[in-house]
Amino acid sequence: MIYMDHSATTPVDKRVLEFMLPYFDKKYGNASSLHSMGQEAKKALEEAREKIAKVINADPSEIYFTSGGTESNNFAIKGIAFANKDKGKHIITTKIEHDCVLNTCKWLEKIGFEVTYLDVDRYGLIDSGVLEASLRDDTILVSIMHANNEIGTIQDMEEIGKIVGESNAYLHTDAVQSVTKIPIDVKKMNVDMLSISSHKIFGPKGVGCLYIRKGVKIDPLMHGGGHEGGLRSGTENIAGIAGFGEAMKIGEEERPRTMPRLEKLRDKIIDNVLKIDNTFLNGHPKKRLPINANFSFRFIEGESLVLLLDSRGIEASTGSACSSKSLEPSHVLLAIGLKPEDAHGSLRITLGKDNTEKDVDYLLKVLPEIVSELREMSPFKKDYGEFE
Amino acid sequence: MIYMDHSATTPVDKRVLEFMLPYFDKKYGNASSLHSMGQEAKKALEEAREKIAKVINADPSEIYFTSGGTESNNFAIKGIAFANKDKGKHIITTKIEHDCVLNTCKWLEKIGFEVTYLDVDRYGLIDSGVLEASLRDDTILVSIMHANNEIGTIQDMEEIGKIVGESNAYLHTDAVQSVTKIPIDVKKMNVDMLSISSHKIFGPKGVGCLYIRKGVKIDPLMHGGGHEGGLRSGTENIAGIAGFGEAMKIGEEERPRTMPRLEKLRDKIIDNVLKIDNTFLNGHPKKRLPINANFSFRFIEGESLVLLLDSRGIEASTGSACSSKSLEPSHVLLAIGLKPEDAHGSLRITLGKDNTEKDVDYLLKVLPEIVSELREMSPFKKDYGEFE
Amino acid sequence: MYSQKVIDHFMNPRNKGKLKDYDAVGKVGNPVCGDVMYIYIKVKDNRIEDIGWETMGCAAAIATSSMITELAKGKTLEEAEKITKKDIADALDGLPPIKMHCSNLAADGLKKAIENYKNGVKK
Amino acid sequence: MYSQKVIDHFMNPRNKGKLKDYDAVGKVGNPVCGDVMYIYIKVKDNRIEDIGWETMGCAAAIATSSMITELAKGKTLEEAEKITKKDIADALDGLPPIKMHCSNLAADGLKKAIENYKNGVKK
Ligand SMILES: Cc1ncc(COP(=O)(O)O)c(C=O)c1O
Ligand SMILES: Cc1ncc(COP(=O)(O)O)c(C=O)c1O
Repeated sequence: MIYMDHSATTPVDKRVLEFMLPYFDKKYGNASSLHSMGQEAKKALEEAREKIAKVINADPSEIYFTSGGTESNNFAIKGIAFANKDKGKHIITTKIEHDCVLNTCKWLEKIGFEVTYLDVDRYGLIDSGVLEASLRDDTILVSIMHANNEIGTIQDMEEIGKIVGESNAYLHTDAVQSVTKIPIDVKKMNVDMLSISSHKIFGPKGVGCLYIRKGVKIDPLMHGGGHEGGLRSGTENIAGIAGFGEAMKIGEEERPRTMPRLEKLRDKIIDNVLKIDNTFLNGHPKKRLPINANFSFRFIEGESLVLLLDSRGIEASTGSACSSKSLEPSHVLLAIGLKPEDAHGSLRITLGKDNTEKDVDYLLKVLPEIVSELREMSPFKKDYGEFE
Repeated sequence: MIYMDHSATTPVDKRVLEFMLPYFDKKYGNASSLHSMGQEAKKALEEAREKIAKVINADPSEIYFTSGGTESNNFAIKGIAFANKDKGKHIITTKIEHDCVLNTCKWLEKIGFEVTYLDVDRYGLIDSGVLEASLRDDTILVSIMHANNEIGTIQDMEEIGKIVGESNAYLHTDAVQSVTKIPIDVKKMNVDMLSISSHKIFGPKGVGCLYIRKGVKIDPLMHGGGHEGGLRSGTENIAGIAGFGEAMKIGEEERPRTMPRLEKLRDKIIDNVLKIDNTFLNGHPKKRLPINANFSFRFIEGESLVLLLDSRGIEASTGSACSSKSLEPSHVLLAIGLKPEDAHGSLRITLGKDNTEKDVDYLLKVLPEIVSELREMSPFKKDYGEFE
Repeated sequence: MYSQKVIDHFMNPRNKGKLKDYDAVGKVGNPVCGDVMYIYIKVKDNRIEDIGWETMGCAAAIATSSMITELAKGKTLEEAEKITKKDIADALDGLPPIKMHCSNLAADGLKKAIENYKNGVKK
Repeated sequence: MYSQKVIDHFMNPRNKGKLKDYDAVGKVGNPVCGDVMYIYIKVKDNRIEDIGWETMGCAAAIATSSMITELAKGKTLEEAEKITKKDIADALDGLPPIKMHCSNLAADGLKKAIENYKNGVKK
């Protein structure tokens, strides 16, 4: 199988797995325990913290381990909301955030907070003027994702950091998709919080972290035994955290070699796929993750496309309603102005370090065939006729 | 090293690790993905759910995977609180719950809920009459742990289930310490929610689950992509969950052989340790986990005791302030009426399936020596003199 | 997620394509929802002599399009009209519940085609 | 958590035990907090000729008890009085911050012993 769905998840890198293994059944201590086994676990924990802090230019004490990107985002947003509700109840985010940000915000609205969802342009970029105008005295939090998981669009976080920096609000960014793909520097970005997930960067599933700048006023999401400086309780997943740290280290070290190579492959995909008629690229032509290509093929539906690709040995994903638990097509594709029918016909290809030119060539052979097979079956050939 | 701290955490069983391995780098799909890799992950997920449901006599659809016991308890308590706040704001729990229950309750008090903390007797048992009297029309939740992590005391959950069943409140129990040690049946116990953690039962760290009886009105703790029936979002930790399922299966299958053996070893420990003067057992003499022994040695301090045991090759734990992040001695030992000085001098031994009679004999040789070494250094020999 | 039969009909759809010479067509669904199905029928002696389809949709939509042709071919119009969503799903060894609602349009499409036929509407 | 030196002094404490023949004792701490330290001194020519201790407490408490005996032995009372918590912690290559507050009682114990000595109090 040729796996081209790296924004969904990644395999664990062999070296990472190797690094994790002793922590399952040999160095299995609880990091809170006084005895040697416990102290060894604690050491692994602190080493991982250092590796991760280094990648994003933070202090190790500012890294709080979580169970993944979803928890990090829930923690950041609810944590700020509850801890600062006396200061204000207004939150700003965008219409293209991951569901874990959007649904957290919707829940907060239900219990009395007020949320502004910023529009994006046809490429998925927010308007910094509108952001500035949306900031109010009672705005406690701005949460804007660094790079989008579906269309790969990268926001200008430094500019956003400047604007929010002049307000009273904290700034959070979801960097789940961008870390180890493009450089991250929490100081340059001027962010107060930043979310990372291990399984998107060749680390294990079920681990992630939230960077929290020193001094930020935030409530825990997980109350308990006082782990992670009292901000995130729960026995630490040492094997997972060790693997996460190692994956961050390797990913960042290899970024300068891996990403230009993948970007070239990605560009080859884009150039060739766009030769298929009634096909267009979603997302920004330049400000996009080097691993991401997202297309809409008119007159066909994405689930079918993904399943036929799978049957020919290629794994990818779609923003079609059929692939979502909500039965709605991708909110991101709708937010950049796609008609629902074009959102249904979308395909996301996300490359990873194991993908080769041969993989890409195979994709470029198979994909046009499948698209035309499906179009042959489709009632629509040139337009949606009476439906348009 | 002889590890006797199994209530803190356990190694991953070799068979469990074997079972997990393919899910790191071979079957690494995202269970939400349409393609083969994703569907394979989904299959592993559902198999684990079935294994776990079987152990506690639940339906697989009632098992919600989490990142561990802490999350399960936060989820249960906050989830019920937020979803039912219009029905009432009163919660009942006990003074001997794990910190993740107590601190969740304290946080809820801060944001407007009202919590009753039930006393326990000198053995750690609640009084069912007092529980009954504490139930009010606006009580939305009762959370009482099945077996205590420090002193091993087991509550009569069937009786508690009957009492709470006649009220409007939901009943949650923290079974993190009891599952695979004693039989669990959510129907007999009449509980609405039950928390389990994988790393206490020879499964990996960073995984757990909450059983939620069908029909319970609960808010998610993790909002997001709609995983786990919308109640717990976040990309599923397939390797961890697969391991957790397998650990539950093995643990329950071996329970009838393992637990009587460990109980006998544990009784040998108790019988012999109590021969040391100025030493007493904490917890109930009979209604206690088969793996748990908890002692107080007067005139010495637990951290020193644990570190000296460690230096002789035995890993155990203590309820001394020095071992806690709060600088207070164990709230459980105080709740059963210990004086702080006796709580400081406590030692918890928790056995696991790899412990042998030889291990126990070695402990019984070394422990009295260490206690007397420390007492020799102590200013107190027979009583606390002027301090009493 | 899908039964083997669904996968089979999705991967090897039967009777696909517009009939060259059809008597009526039933058009159901909407591109906005991601599923559109055109069912073409050729009728002779009150029987469905031939049937074809064009479908834009997910695997379930394609498989149900394919399956209805096997169920309907050779049946009288009255028999064919009685084919239900459940009949199609059963013949496919079941469909995921969600797909029962949103992609199982074939029975409706066939009914519409028969109705159009009876009303003498070709397009 | 602890430095090698702390571990060494905890595992092999120096000058432990009550002095058989002491001139004064300083008692600090409280069992309720888990740490109690008795520092015994024998004084000759205004110098600490011998020093011993009895301690109930954590590893840090025991190691600091041990360390102060090395720092104080042979010093004049005036010199010995000046030994601070920080001196002891430094001599042990540092202590965890939390232990600086709660278990580093030895300097206080010694001061109290010297004070008692000067006031002619033995017990
Ligand atoms: C942008 C973004 N944020 C958050 C998440 C959630 O992360 P996790 O899967 O680790 O919960 C994902 C991936 O699903 C993502 O792509
Ligand atoms: C009784 C009890 N509840 C909850 C927990 C928390 O579980 P976890 O360590 O998986 O977060 C523990 C263990 O720490 C426990 O012993």
